[in-house]
Amino acid sequence: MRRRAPRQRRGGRVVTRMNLVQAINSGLRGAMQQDENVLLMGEDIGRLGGVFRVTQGLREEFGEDRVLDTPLSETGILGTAIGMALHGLRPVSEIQFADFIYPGFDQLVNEAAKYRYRTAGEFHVPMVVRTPYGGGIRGGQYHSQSPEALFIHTAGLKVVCPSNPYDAKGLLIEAIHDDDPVLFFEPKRVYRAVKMDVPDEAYTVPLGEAKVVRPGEHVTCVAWGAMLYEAFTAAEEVAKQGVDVEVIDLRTLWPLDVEAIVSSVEKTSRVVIVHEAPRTCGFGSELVALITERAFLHLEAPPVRVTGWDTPFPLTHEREYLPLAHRITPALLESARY
Amino acid sequence: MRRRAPRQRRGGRVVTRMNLVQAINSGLRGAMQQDENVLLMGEDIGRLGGVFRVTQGLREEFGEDRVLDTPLSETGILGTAIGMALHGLRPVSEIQFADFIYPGFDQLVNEAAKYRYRTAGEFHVPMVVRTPYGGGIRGGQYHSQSPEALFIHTAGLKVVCPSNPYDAKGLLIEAIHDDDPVLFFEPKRVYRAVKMDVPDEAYTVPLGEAKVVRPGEHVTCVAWGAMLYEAFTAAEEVAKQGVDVEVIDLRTLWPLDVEAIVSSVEKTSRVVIVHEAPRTCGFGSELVALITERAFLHLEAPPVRVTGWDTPFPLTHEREYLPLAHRITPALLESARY
Amino acid sequence: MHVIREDGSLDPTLDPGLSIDQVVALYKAMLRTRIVDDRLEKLQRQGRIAFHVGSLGEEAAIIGAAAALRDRDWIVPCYREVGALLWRGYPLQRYVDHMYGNAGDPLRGRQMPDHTFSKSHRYLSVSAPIGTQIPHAVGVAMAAKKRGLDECVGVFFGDGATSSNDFHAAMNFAGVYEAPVLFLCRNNGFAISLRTEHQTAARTMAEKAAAYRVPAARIDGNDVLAVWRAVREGVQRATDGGGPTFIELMTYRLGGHSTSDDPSIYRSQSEVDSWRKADPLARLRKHIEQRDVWNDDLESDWRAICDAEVKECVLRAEEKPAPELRGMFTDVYAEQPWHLREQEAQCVGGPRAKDEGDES
Amino acid sequence: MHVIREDGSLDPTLDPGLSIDQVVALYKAMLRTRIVDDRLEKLQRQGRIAFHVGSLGEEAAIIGAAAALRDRDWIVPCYREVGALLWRGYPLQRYVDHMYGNAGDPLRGRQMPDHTFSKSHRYLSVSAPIGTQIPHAVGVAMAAKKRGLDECVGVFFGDGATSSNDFHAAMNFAGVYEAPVLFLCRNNGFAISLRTEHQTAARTMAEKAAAYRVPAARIDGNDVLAVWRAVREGVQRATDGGGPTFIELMTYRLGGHSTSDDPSIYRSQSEVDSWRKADPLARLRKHIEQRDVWNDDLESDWRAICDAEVKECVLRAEEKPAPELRGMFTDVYAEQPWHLREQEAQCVGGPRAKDEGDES
Ligand SMILES: Cc1ncc(C[n+]2csc(CCOP(=O)(O)OP(=O)(O)O)c2C)c(N)n1
Ligand SMILES: Cc1ncc(C[n+]2csc(CCOP(=O)(O)OP(=O)(O)O)c2C)c(N)n1
Ligand SMILES: [Mg+2]
Ligand SMILES: [Mg+2]
Repeated sequence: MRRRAPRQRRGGRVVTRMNLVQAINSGLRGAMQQDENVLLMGEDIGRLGGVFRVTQGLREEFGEDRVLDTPLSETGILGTAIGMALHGLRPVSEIQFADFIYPGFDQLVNEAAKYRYRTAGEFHVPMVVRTPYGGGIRGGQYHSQSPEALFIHTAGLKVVCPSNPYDAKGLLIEAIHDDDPVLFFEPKRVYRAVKMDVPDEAYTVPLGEAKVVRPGEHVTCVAWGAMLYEAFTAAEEVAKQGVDVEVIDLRTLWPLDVEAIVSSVEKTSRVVIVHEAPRTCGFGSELVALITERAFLHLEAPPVRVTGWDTPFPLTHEREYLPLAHRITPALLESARY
Repeated sequence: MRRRAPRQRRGGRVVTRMNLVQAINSGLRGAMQQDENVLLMGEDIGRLGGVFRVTQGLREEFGEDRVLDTPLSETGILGTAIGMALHGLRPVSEIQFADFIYPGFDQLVNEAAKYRYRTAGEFHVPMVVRTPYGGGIRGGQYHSQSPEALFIHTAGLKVVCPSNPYDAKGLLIEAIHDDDPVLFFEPKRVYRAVKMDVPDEAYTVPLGEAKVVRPGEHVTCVAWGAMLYEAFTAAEEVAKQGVDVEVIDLRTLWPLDVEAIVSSVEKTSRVVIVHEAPRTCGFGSELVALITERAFLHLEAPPVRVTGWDTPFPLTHEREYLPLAHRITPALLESARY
Repeated sequence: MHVIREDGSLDPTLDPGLSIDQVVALYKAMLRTRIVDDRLEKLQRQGRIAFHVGSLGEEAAIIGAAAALRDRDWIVPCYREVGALLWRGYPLQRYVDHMYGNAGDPLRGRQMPDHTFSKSHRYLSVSAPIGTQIPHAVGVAMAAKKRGLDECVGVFFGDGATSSNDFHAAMNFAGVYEAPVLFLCRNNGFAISLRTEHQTAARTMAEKAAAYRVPAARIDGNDVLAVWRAVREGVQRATDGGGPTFIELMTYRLGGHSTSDDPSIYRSQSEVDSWRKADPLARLRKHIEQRDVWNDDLESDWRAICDAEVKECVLRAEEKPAPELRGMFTDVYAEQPWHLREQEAQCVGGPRAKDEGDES
Repeated sequence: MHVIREDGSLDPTLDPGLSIDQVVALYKAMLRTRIVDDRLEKLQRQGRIAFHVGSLGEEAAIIGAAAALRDRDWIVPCYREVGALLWRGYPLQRYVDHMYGNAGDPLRGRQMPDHTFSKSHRYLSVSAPIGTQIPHAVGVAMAAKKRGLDECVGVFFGDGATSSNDFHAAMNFAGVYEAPVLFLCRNNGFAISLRTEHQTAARTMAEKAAAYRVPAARIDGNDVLAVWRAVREGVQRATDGGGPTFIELMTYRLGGHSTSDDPSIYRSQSEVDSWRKADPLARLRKHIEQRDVWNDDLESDWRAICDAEVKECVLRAEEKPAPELRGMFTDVYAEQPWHLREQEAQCVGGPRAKDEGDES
């Protein structure tokens, strides 16, 4: 961080106002200070500090043995990270954009995900894969994708997606402590858009716990990452028309906090799910299936998905591709009035 | 085929009794005879005729320029196939097991799927990727996977999965004629288990059309590939208890014949979906979501998924992993009695 | 291998024997590419376009190679070779429209700037994922060979791309199937911030070709005639049935990786300055001035022509509206399936974002 | 490089100087591996186990390399090196139980036969996808180096695996990070049906190492002492901070690719017969017989011991029940999440397949 951020004490903790990039940076620093086996690797993360500057300053602080500027190979980054994780390290790999994870996909789904199972727990792979995902920076087809569903479908992986700086830092440290491979999706649209007070010290936010960010009675709205803000905006919008929306931030996508969702839907009887990824076989379909299975008799309206369209991610019209508030609002109203 | 198969005339057509392997072989031969730009490539498909002998005899018949024994690289197989498809050929690649498709995943999801879109139709990629999928041959974690959902989630790909020799040949030839990239999943458990009369000549079965293989009034059961037979067996079983099940064979998974499913569910008000892949984010979740969205007011019971469990595919207990008839039967009964 | 010597003269033993008109045409194309690049970079800084990835310093490698390929040969680009497409006569207006993602964009606003293509110019589509085009090139070459066509393929990629899966697979397939393909590795010293010497322990990229028994050459990529000569030799080999060739084009990326980059973080100005002395344009200019076919007047005339042309294209591009919204839903498949028909209707008939197209 | 000469004597200039006990131990391990292989192949033919992938003809490459690694060094296997694991003292019973996927299987019946592992023997887990273990090995080596441990890593793979993405990435990372790793490429002539000469245009696999500036050697893989010597040199280099070594072990797969294969389709019996003459066991036996530490009696005693041992293990394995059904639901994560708890309950409490475990 070039400029010194405002810092203050809050209930005994020193907190600093940080954006998401700074909070993740602070989480990485904290985890690296706690445990010398934590090591970072990825393309351009060292000298450059990452194309989004998330790892800025860490190579200087921890040395080039702990912050590896790797060759341009996602297979190499993820494949060697697995080996490191098998031998006592806790590698945190950065994939520069989620769109570029596929060259290393095999190592994640066939190796990292299955290593514990196929050795009956004798070996395990405590690694974290950080990657910026989603639209909103005019990145077009290859700098905007949201491939979380592919990893949720893969047994053995955990999938996390924070929406704000506080959660991001705590979830990231928890993910690094976790003994299983964790995919950590960072909403790049939020990177510099949101600031919060974040404790300077290392802390954790547990995996697998969703958060009700806006309690409500009439419709449940489930979102995560960058779309959380859109859901929230839409909720505020429809509140003016008397529709009271409960907004849930999933935070961990898998294993899911199914209880939080089901109990909310049992209350509201209506649900709208929002995600950026294409609709078909997106995580929204799983949420609809789970809710329908578990709260069928409570449902007063069909669960609704407001999502990216089933096309590659476009450029010029990305604001019409993304499920922004203007598309969530009518969905909430329709659901409420069904 | 080593032994000559029984052959006869049927309504003007010469038909031969074939299993699935023979029917696919016949489909490849027919397409290659029709169009010299059709070319096969894959590991061990030439001299050996494929590890399942699906391509047996084709190298001898069409020469090594049209049946390529490739080096051991799915990236190479799929990446060069795209190039060939861009320049006038119609490559049909074999991936030896669906479990091994991931090293070439990037070429499929980032390249083949998006080439038409990102060139506004100026270029397109008419390629077929054949691959045996699913359990039932004691193949364990890496010779049993069913990754269809990953490709259904990817806009720009078509996904086909035949259940029987007749459809397989017709769908395969249609897929080869198709101007878009098609994933063609072959149920290896069915390869030699089912025989039917199959016309010797080339014919097509249209993509995107499901088939009602057993009409029924009480519950709709949707399946494809090897699980179709289990669904059918279960339907016959529950028929004894007075539950009349309509069994639908999807044949093409995407683009889906949504009409066929919705109109069946509008009639039965109940649906059970069967697939081998792990449940979470499997194609079943999309089907539940679509049905719930489109037939909500008709549903008398929550849609049910009978699927593989959310673990890697096991070995010893594969018959308890797979959603075989013994698991479908109670689901059908429960749905009917809900 | 130097064809154009320090003093501007040609090494007669290496001179590929281009006519003086051809040599001047190369220079003009290189200069035009640079002028276009400069202008686009400014437009990006002014916030008028979102992004640009340029070829400052690498023009000789790009234009020289493009010129040595024959019209019937295919070019399979990375993202930095729009100069090669312009060399083939692609309309500048179309390129600038694409940079704006407007209604004239042949990509219909579906991709980031600089992701061009043109079937009629035998120029495949730029993809952002590094390396993916390399096996495509081999496949095109294999198809040409199978179809008995007298064509070969030149595929561009960077030093960083040699680490990709696709490079490895493509080189291996090219070797095995003796595909008529030229691997044109622009070694510009960097993969974003990573120096080539950290990309691999190999001392040269050309060394890598031996792993696939692909003949290789390492060329001064700032010497346009050396590039031309090496690439034409590769074309000859390919069309003679001799299979693939790997050519390492040694150059230097004088600009940032893209307009999103800040190269000052990872390299010194003095390093850049020292490379400016090896500027491929200056080098070629010295030669043509020595041969009395170029001078300051011609230079400023040509600059003025190019400037005016770009300016005009920019003007027109800025007048054009955004591409049709419904264009977001076509070309996913040959025929639009039901679900995209539905989604198109929902989107086009639905509410609009407040500042659509104006995301920051 | 031949250490054991045609006539059974050692080339004194190359003899790595193993004690005669060590040499006999190598022979006994090689023979034991072959006896186990033979037996498993028969069991498969009788339908008592589902599958086996053996090492017939490749024992010297496998055991020689395993022996030259130190106990503290890691072995990262492909699927054909169970001999290396047995060499390290892995209990045969455990292996046979695994082959049966029974309740004694450390894998709990979750993988196909021959997918072994053992942390206490520093032997990573066999995976079926080709090549994936190679970057793991480099990662283990990088971790050992970072942690300052005096360890290196030997990773086995076949000629076919050199075409994989993972090979390329792993070699490149090893070169860049100077990882203490030995790439042990068993070139057995085939990737299932594909001959090595069609796998790549390169004439040798060792040539590929230069692309990553990794020192390479090409060794007669049927000469166990040559293998030992080359691998020990690699260990020395790795532990001296000299980084990786690539060793091509030239051998021949005398058996089928696996019990599912029918090699007669793609190769002649006469070819196999000619390679039988280069049998690594026969070669080593000639040497130890010459040195009077082995003879027909010792051979038949050792065979009898090994036979009895395998037989006993098979007997016990066949008595053991299937692994617990609920074991299907553990070890997906460190802690079982709610959805697997639910699914376990549904499965264990639900209806049973008619002939569970008996799928044909
Ligand atoms: C698979 C993949 N990983 C990462 C990136 C991000 N990225 C874009 S360009 C680039 C560097 C490319 O370097 P090089 O191949 O040398 O080409 P140059 O830009 O120098 O011309 C990287 C890492 C990407 N586009 N694709
Ligand atoms: C990624 C992947 N593709 C295909 C296969 C199928 N397959 C199994 S073994 C094999 C050949 C391997 O040859 P090689 O590496 O030489 O090892 P060898 O069996 O000869 O020891 C193939 C193609 C696989 N296991 N993984
Ligand atoms: Mg570069
Ligand atoms: Mg081999």
